Amino acid sequence: MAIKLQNKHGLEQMATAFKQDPTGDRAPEHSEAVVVRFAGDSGDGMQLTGGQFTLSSALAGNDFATFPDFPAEIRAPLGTLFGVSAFQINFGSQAIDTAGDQPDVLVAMNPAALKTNVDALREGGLIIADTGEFNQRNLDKAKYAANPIEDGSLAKWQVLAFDISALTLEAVKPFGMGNKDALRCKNMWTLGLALWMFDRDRQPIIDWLNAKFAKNQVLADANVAALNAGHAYGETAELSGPLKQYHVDAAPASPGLYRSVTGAESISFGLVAGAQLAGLKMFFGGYPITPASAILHHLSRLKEYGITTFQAEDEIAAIASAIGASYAGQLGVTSSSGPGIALKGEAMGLAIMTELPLIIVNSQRGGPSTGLPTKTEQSDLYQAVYGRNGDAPMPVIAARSPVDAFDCAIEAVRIATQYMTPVMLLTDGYIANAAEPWKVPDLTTYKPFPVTFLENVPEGGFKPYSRDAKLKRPWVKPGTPGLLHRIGGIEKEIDTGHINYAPDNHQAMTDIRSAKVNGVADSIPDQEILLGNAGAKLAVVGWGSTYGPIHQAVRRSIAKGLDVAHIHIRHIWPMPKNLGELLHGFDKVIVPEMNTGQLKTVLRDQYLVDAKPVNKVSGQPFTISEMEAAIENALNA
Amino acid sequence: MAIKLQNKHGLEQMATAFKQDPTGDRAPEHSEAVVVRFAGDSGDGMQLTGGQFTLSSALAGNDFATFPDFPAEIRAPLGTLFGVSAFQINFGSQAIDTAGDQPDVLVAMNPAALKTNVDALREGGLIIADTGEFNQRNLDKAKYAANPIEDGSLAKWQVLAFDISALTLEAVKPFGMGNKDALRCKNMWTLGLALWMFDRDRQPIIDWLNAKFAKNQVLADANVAALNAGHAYGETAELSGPLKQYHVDAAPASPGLYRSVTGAESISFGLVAGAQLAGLKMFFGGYPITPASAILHHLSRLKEYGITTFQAEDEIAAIASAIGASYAGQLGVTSSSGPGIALKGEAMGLAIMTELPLIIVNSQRGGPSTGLPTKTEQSDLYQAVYGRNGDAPMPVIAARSPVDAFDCAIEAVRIATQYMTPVMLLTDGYIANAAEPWKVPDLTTYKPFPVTFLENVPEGGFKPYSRDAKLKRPWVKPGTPGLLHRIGGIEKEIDTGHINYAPDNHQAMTDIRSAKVNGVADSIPDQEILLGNAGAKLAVVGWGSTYGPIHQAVRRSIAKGLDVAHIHIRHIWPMPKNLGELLHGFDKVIVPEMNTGQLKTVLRDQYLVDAKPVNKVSGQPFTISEMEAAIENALNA
Amino acid sequence: MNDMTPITKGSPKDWETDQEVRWCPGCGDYAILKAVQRTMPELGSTPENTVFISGIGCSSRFPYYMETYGFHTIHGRAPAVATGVKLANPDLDVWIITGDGDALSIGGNHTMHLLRRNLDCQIMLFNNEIYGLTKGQYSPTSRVGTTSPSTPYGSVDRPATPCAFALGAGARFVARGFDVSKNLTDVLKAAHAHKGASFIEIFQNCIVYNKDVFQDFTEKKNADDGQLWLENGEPMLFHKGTKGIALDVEALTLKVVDVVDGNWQAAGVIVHDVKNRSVAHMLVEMPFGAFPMALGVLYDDPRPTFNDAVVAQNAAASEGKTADLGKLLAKGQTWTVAEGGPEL
Amino acid sequence: MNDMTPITKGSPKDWETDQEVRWCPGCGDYAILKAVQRTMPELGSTPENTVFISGIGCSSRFPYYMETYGFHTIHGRAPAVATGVKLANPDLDVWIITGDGDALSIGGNHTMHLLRRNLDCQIMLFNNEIYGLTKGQYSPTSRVGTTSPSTPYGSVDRPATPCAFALGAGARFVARGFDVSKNLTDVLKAAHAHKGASFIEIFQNCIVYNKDVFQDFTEKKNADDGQLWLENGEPMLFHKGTKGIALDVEALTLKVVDVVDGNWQAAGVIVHDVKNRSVAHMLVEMPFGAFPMALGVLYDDPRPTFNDAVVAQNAAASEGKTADLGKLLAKGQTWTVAEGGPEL
Ligand SMILES: Cc1ncc(C[n+]2csc(CCOP(=O)(O)OP(=O)(O)O)c2C)c(N)n1
Ligand SMILES: Cc1ncc(C[n+]2csc(CCOP(=O)(O)OP(=O)(O)O)c2C)c(N)n1
Ligand code: SF4
Ligand code: SF4
Ligand SMILES: [Mg+2]
Ligand SMILES: [Mg+2]
Repeated sequence: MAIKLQNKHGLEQMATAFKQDPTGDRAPEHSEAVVVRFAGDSGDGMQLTGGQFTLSSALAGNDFATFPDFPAEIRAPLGTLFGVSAFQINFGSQAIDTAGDQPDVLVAMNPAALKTNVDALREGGLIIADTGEFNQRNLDKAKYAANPIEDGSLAKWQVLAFDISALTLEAVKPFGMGNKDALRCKNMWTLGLALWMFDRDRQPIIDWLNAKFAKNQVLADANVAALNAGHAYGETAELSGPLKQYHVDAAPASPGLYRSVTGAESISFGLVAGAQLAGLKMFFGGYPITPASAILHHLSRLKEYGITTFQAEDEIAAIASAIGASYAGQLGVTSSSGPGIALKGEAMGLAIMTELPLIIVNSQRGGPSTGLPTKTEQSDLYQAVYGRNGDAPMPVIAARSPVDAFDCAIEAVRIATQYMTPVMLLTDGYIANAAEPWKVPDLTTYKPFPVTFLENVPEGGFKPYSRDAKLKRPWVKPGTPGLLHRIGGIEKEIDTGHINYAPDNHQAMTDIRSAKVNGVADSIPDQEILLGNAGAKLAVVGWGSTYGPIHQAVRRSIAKGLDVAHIHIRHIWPMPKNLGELLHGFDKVIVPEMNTGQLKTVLRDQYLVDAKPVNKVSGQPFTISEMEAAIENALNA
Repeated sequence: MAIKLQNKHGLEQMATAFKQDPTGDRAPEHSEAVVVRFAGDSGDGMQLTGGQFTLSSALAGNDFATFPDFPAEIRAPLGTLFGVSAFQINFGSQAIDTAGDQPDVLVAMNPAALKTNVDALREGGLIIADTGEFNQRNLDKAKYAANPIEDGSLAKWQVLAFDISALTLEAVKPFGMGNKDALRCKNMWTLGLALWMFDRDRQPIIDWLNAKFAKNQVLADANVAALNAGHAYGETAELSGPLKQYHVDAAPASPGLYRSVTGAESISFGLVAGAQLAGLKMFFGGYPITPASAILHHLSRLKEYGITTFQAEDEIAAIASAIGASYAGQLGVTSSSGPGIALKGEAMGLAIMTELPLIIVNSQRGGPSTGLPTKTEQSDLYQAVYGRNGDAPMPVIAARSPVDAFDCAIEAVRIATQYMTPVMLLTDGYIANAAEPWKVPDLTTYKPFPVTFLENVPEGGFKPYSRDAKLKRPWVKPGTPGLLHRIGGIEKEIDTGHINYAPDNHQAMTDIRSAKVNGVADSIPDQEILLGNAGAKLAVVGWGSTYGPIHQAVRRSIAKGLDVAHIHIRHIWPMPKNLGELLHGFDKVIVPEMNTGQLKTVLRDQYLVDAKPVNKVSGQPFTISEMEAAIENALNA
Repeated sequence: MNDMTPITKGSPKDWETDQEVRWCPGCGDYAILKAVQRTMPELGSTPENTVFISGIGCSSRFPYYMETYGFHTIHGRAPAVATGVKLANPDLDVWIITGDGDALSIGGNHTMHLLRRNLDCQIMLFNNEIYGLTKGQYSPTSRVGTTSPSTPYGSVDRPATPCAFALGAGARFVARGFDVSKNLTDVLKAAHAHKGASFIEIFQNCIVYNKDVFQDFTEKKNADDGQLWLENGEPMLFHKGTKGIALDVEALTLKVVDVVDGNWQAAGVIVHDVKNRSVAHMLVEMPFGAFPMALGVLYDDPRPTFNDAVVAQNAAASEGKTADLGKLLAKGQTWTVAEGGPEL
Repeated sequence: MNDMTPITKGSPKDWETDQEVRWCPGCGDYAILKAVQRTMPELGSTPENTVFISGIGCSSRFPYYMETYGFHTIHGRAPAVATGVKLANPDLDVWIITGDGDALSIGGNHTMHLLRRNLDCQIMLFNNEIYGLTKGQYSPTSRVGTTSPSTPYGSVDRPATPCAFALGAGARFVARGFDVSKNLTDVLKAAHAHKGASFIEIFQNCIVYNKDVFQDFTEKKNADDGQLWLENGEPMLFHKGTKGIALDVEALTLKVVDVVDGNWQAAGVIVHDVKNRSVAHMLVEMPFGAFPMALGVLYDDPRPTFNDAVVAQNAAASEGKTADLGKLLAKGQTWTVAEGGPEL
C-alpha cells in the first residue's frame, strides 16, 4: 500500500502489523489486525465516531477490542491538551484481546489531539489531520512552537493533512446550518473516510444516523451527507497518492447472534440475570462516581426487571440501603469506585455480622485518594480482601474482560445468596468502558439457584443463626408470621443470634464466619491453565483486566518456543482449592498487576510460593510487548 | 497458710502460686506472686477498689499488671449477670507481665459476680463472698437454682462467706447515713480486708479518701471507718480459722520515681511529649468510641500544652479536621477504634496524597462490625496495613504495653513529622485500660526532632512537592508570604504538585510514595530478640498486647530448657531491615495473635518465611499457659 | 423468644420480647418502651409487619425489646437502612429509633435526606442531650457549658435544635414529647397516622450522665409554666389557660400574653394550625424560659411519600414491558455470524 | 506560579493563578470566579492569609484558580477540613467552595455542624441543581421530574432548599446570589463582613447538564418579576416597586401585594430586618412562581464564633499553668524506689 511505498523504515514496521495479500496492488490490501485511534477535542464526538466504527468492524465480522480514553474534565476549553478525548480500536481477523499497543492510524482532529497521541503511533504509521484546526490559536493551546505538519517533525510517520473542516462545511452547505452546527458533522466526515479506508458498508451507520436524528431530518441528512463526502473523498484521493484502502477479513467466530458490550453493560446484565436465576427482585443503592456510575445508569432503565435503583446521599447510605433491602428480602447491590468503597468498609462489616447477601461492585480507578478518576488501575485488591475492621472474611471475585463480567456478576449473586454473605465484585475503568464483541448468551443454559426464604418454624424451633451444611443461616423476610427476630452488628450468640459477649461464643462465631467463606471454595471450579502446560518453566498469574495483554504475550512467547503458561484467577477469595499445588508446580511465577503488588501478597501468604511482582501503575493497561519483555526477563533471571 | 491446711488438693496448686517461707506459721506467709480478682455489681465500685489496691501494691514495691473487665452496659440492672464488673490484679516480687491466668483470690460481692468469675479461680483458691447479697432475688437474677455457698458446689475452693453488707452498715452507723449510701461503703470495707490480707499500709488509702471526699467529711469518715472495720475484721477473724495473712516482697526495681499508668494515659502523654520534641502545637480531632474515648478525655484536660481537642460530628470529620490542622501547621491527631477507623480510610488516602503529617490511633476492640466494644482484640492489623483504596502506603506502629505506648506515641510523631506522612498507631482495649507501674521517664533523655517549616523561597524557586534526601516534601504554613500553593487529592505532578494525569508521572509518584515510606526503615533500630537466641529451634513472634503472655511463656519454656526465642515487633510497617534474615535463622516461627492471623500474612508476604499462626479470638488476652502449650506444640510438631 | 405464642391483638404484652432490658435503672428509656408497647396494639399493625430499626446508642437497644422484626444497625445509619427496607417492602410499618448523637451527630446527613425524601416511617429521636452509651460525652444537643469527659471545661458549641433541623430538612410532620409524659402515646398515634416521614423528638432523662436536664418543664411542679401542649384548632394556651402565645405584629415574632378570664381572642392568642409552616418554625425555635416548651404535634402537613413515588414510577416504567433478558440482550445493533461463516 | 511577584493590593489580577481554568466554556463558574477575584482586593485580607478549601466537583476546582493558599480536599468534607484549619490558625481568612452535591448530599452533615458551631468562614455553595463533574446525575436540589442519567424517568424525591437547611442547622448568616449577577460582589462583601459562618447560595448555570434552569429569574427579561433583592431596612419591593411582600395576618404567611404609586406602607409591605429569623424562614421558603426569588442578604444576626470560644477556653484553661510534662507525669499517686531498694 501507499504508505510502505513511501517509507522504507515504515515498511518493516508495517509488515509486522499488516500481513500482505499477494493479489496485486490496486485491490484493497489485506491485513490481520489494525489499530486505529481517533483523537479530537471533547466536543468533536470522538467517542461516538469510535463507537460507530466499532459497530462497522463488528458487522464486518472482525474481532475487536476498544479503549476509550476520556479527559478528566467534563468539557475542557476548546483545543486544550487536557481536553483531548480519544478512542482506540484494535480489529482483526484473528482473536483480539487488547486495544493494541501502538496505533497504525491516528486521526487527529486538532493540534492538541496530535500532540498528546502521536508518540504512541508506531513509526511509519499514518496520521490523518484536519489542517482546518491547525491555526495559530490552536497551535498555541497545544503548546506547539511551530506547525508540526509543516516543520517536518512528523517525518517518521505518514502524514495525510487536509482541511476536513472546510470539506465538511462544503458537504453540508445545502442544509443551511450555522457554522457551529455544520462543523459538528466533522466527525461523520472522518468516519466516512475511515469506512472507505477499511472497505466498510456505510448503510448501517446511515440507518443509525436517521434513527438518532429522527426528530430533526436536517441534522440527519447533513450528517449522512458528511459521511458520504468523507467516503467519496477517500475514493478520489486514492488516485492521488498516499491514501490506500485495505481490508481486514472476518475473524473466525462460532455462528450465532453477536453484539458489542462494555463491562458496565455486561455487569448490569449479569446482575439482572443473577437476580432472575435466584428468583429475586433487585435493589440497587448507588452514589455516582467515575467510572462506576454507568452501572447505576444502566440499571435505572431496567425497572421492568423488578429492579429498584436508589441514588443515595452518599456511599454509606448506598450500601446501608442495600443491606436494608437484603434484610427485607431483595437482592441488595451497591457499586462504587475506590474512594467510595473505602467509605463502605464499616457497613460491609455489618453485612458480614448479620450474614445477609449483598453485592458490592468496585470499578477500580487510579489511586490513592481522588487519584486519577478516569484512568484504570487494580489497586483496590488489598481493600477488597483485607480492608475492614475485625476478622471480616468476604468472598471476592474479579472480572477479566467486558464479556467475562457477565458471568462474574452471576457468580457473585450465586455466592451471596447461597452462602448469605456480602461479595465484592472487582472490575476496573478499562473493563467498564471498553467494548468487545459478545456472542449473546443463551440464558437457558445457566443453572438457576433459586432462593428459598424460611417461612415456617422448623422442627425444634426457629433459630435465626442456625446453619445448613454450608454453614448458611436462614433468610427470613420481615412480614413472615411466627419468625419475628432481631439482628444487629454486635456479636451474635450461636444459633439464637442474641447478643453474646462470651469468649467461647466469639471464638466459635469467628471460626464459623471464616469457615463459611472458606467453604465457598467447595463450590467453585479448580483453577485452569489458559495457555501452556502445568509445570512449565514460568507461570504468568494474572487477575482482572490484565487478561488481554498477558494472554497475547504468553501466546506469542509460546509461539517463540518459550515454556510459559497463563493462569488467570477469577476467585480472588477464597481461591480455587488446587491453586497452591498448581503454582508450586512451576519453576517460576510472576504476577503482573496494575498496582504495586497486591495479588502477589495473597499468593505468597496463602501458598508460600515465591510469586514475583511485575507492576505498572501509570493508569494505562499493560501493552503486549511490555508483557513479552517481562516474560523474557523472568525466564532469563 | 490456712487454705492449704484445709485442702490437700488445693495445696499442690498453691505451691505453684505461692513460694513458701520457712519461717514459722504465725507470721505472714511469703509468696512470689498473687492474683486477686474483685468482682461485683457495676454499682459496687469494683474498679475503684481495684485501682486503690493497685496503688497499695505499688507502694509495697510489688511489680504488677491489672485487667479491668467492664460490662458492655452502662449500668445494667442490679444483680444481673451482664451487669458484673471485675478488676483483676497480678502483683509479685518478680517481674509481672500479665494480669495472671487464674486468680488465687476472688472477691464476689454478689451471686452474679460469683457465677461469672468463679470458674476462672484456680482449684483451692479463696472465695470471699458477701452473704448479705446472697438472697433469693439476687440468686434468681444470677440464675442460681440453689445458694452455691450452701449447696456445696464450691467444694473445690476455699470459701469465706460472711455478711459484709451488715458489717459495713454496722461500721458506718455512727454517721447516720441512709441505707443506700451506707452500703456504698461496702467496697472500702472489702478493700480494708484485702489490705490486711496482704499486709498493707492503710494510710495512703485513707489520705486518698479524705482528699476525694474533701467536700463531704461525713462520707470521708464513713468510708475510712468501713476501711478500718474491714481491716480489723481480718485480724480478729484470723484467730478463728481459714483467713490468713500473707506477704509479697517488693519486686526488684531500679531506683527512682514510679507511678501507675494505663495505656490510654501513656499514649496521651506520649503524644504530648512527641509534639514537644517536634516543637509543634497539637490538634486532636476525635469522636467518642469505646475503648478509644479515654485518649480524647485525657487530652482535653491538657490545654496548657498547646493542645486543642475537637469532638467532631463523626469519625470522618475528626480525621478531616486533623488533616486541616496539619495543613495549617499543627500536629494533627485523630483516634478511634475499628468501626471508626474503617470510616477514616478515604481521608487517610488524602493525607497520603497531600503528604501531610498525621497520627491515627486505633484502640482495637472485638470485631467485626460493632462486635464486642468492651473486649480486646488485634484484628485491625489488616485494616492498618492494607485497608485503603489505591496504592496507599502508610507507616504502622504497635504498642505492646501501657508503658511501651508512651515511646510508641513519640515514635509515631517522629515518623509523621520527619517524613510528612500519616502514621497509624495500634493499641487495643487491653492496653488502653490496663495499668502498669511506670518509672517516670526523664524527658531530657529524649532526642528532640524539631520541625522546620519552609518560610522562604529556596534556591531555584519554590516547589511544593520537591523532596529532601528522605523524599520528604516541604511543610509550608498557610499565612507564609511568597509560598502560596494549592494541594489536593488528585495525582500530583512531580515537584510542582500541580494536577497531573500523565502515565509516567503517576508511575513516578507511586514509586516515590512507596519509596518514602519504605525509607522509614532506615531510621528505625534493627529488630532485637527479647529472650532466647538467634537461630533457636523456635521463634515466637508477637506484636502488641500479646507481649505479656508470650514473654512469660517463653521465659518459662527457656527455664524448662526449651530452645525458643521471643521477638516482638513494634514497627509493623515498614519492618526492621534485619527482620527477614533474622526470621529465616530459626527452624520454626509461630505468630500468636488475637485475630485469625494477620501479622502472619505480612511476614509470609515480605519474607516468604513459613510463619505459623496461633490464634485466639475470644475477646480475652492469651493466658501464659496457652502460650506455653502453643510453644510445646510447635516444637513437637 | 415467644414468637410462637399466638398473637392476641390488643395487649401490650404481645409486643414484649423475652430479652432482659439492659438500661440503667431509672433510665427514661423504660417509660418510652412502655409507651410504645401500650400504643402498638391500637395502631392496627401486626407485630410481623412491624420493623424497628435503630443505630447505636443506649436508645438504639430498643428493637431488642420489641416483639417485632428488628435491626440494630450501625451508628448513624438507621435511616439509610430503613430506606432500603421500606423500598424493598412498602407494606412494612417502619419505625426508626435513634438518639441525639446517632441521629444528629454521625447520622445527621441520613436523617436530613430521609426527611427530605419523605419516606413513610416514624422517627423517634430520644434526646437526652448526651452520649449515654459511650459514658457521657456531650452531644450536638447539649447546652453550651455542658461539662463532660470530653469537655472538662464545658462545651462551647451552640446546640442543634432537632425540630428546627427537621423542618429545615423539609419534614412534613414534627412533634415533641417526653419520656414520662402520659401524652406520649397520643403523639405516637398522630405520628403513625401521618403518611410520610414523622419526626418525633422525645426528651429523655439519662439519669446517669445528664440527670434531670429537662425537669424545668417535665416535672409536675413546672408543668404549668413549662409545657405548651399544642392541639390543632385550639388556641395556644398554657399555665391553666391564663397565658397564651400571640404574634407581635410589629416585631413579627411570637410573644407570651396574659389571658384574662379565658378571653384568649382578646389577647390575640394564635389558634394552632398544624399546617402552618411559618408558625411551626417559630414554635420550634421559641427560647425556653422566656417561653414554655412547645409539645405535641407542632406541624403536620402531608405530602406524597418517597416510597409511593418510587413504587408508582417502577410500575409506570414497567407498564406493558416484559422482563425478557434474552430479548434485551439481542436488542439494538447486533450482527449474526452465519453457519457458513469462518469456522473456529 | 507568580507567587514571587510582589503583591500590589487592589488588583483582581493578583488573585489569579497561572493555572488553566478547566470548566466548560460558558459555565457559570467563570462568572463567579471573576466576581470573587474582583471582590478579594476590597476585603483587606492578603492572599497569603486567605485559604480556599473545597470538596470535589466542578465547583470545587475553584481553589486552583485563586492565587491564595488552597486545599482541594475530598468529596463532602471541606467543612470538616476547614474547621481544623481555622482552629489551628484563627488568623486565616477561610473560604469554603462547594456544590449542591458536595455540600448537601455527601457533605450535608459537615455543613450542618459547621453552621451549628458557627465557625468563622464563608461558605459559597454553587447550586446548579446537578452533579456536574460526574456527568449530570440529579442532585438533592434538582426539581422533581429532573431526567438525568440516573433518573431516566425523572427524579421523584423532593428537593432540599439550601437556605432553609442552613437556617434549620442554626446559620446566622444566609444570603443568595447568582453567577452572572452584578450584585454578587456586594453579597460576598456582606458575607465576609459577618463574623461567623456565612452561608451563600449561588445559583450557577451548568450549561452542559442543566442548562438555564434558573433563567426564570436570572434572565434580564424575568428580572422584574423574578428577583426580590433584599436590603436591610428597606421595604420588600420588586417589579420596579409596584409589588411587595406583606404578611397575611389571618393566614400568618407571606403574600404578594400590589403597591400603588409607591405607597408601600399602605400595602403593608414588610421592611426587611436582617435580624428577623421568623421572616427569614418564610423568605427562604417562598415558593418561586407565586413569589419572586428572594436574593441578597436574607438573614444576618451574628453570634459568638466557635473558633473564638475555643481560643478563649484554651487560654482560660492554660491560665497560670506551665506546660511542664515532667511535672505532670510526676503528679498524683506516685512512689519512690529508694537507692537502698532491691537491685535489678
Ligand atoms: C462508627 C461508630 N462511631 C462511634 C461509636 C461509639 N458510639 C456508640 S453510641 C454513641 C453515641 C450515643 O449517643 P446517642 O445517639 O445520643 O444515644 P444514647 O446512648 O444517648 O441513647 C457513640 C459515639 C460507634 N459505635 N460506632
Ligand atoms: C467519595 C466520593 N464519592 C463520589 C465521588 C464522585 N463525585 C465527584 S463530584 C460529585 C458530585 C458533584 O456535584 P456538585 O457537588 O453539585 O458539584 P458540581 O460538579 O455540580 O459543581 C461526585 C458524586 C467522589 N469523587 N468521591
Ligand atoms: S446511660 Fe443514660 S441513657 Fe444510657 S441507659 Fe443509662 S440512663 Fe439510660
Ligand atoms: S459540567 Fe456544568 S458545572 Fe461542570 S464545568 Fe461544565 S458547565 Fe460547569
Ligand atoms: Mg443521647
Ligand atoms: Mg452541582
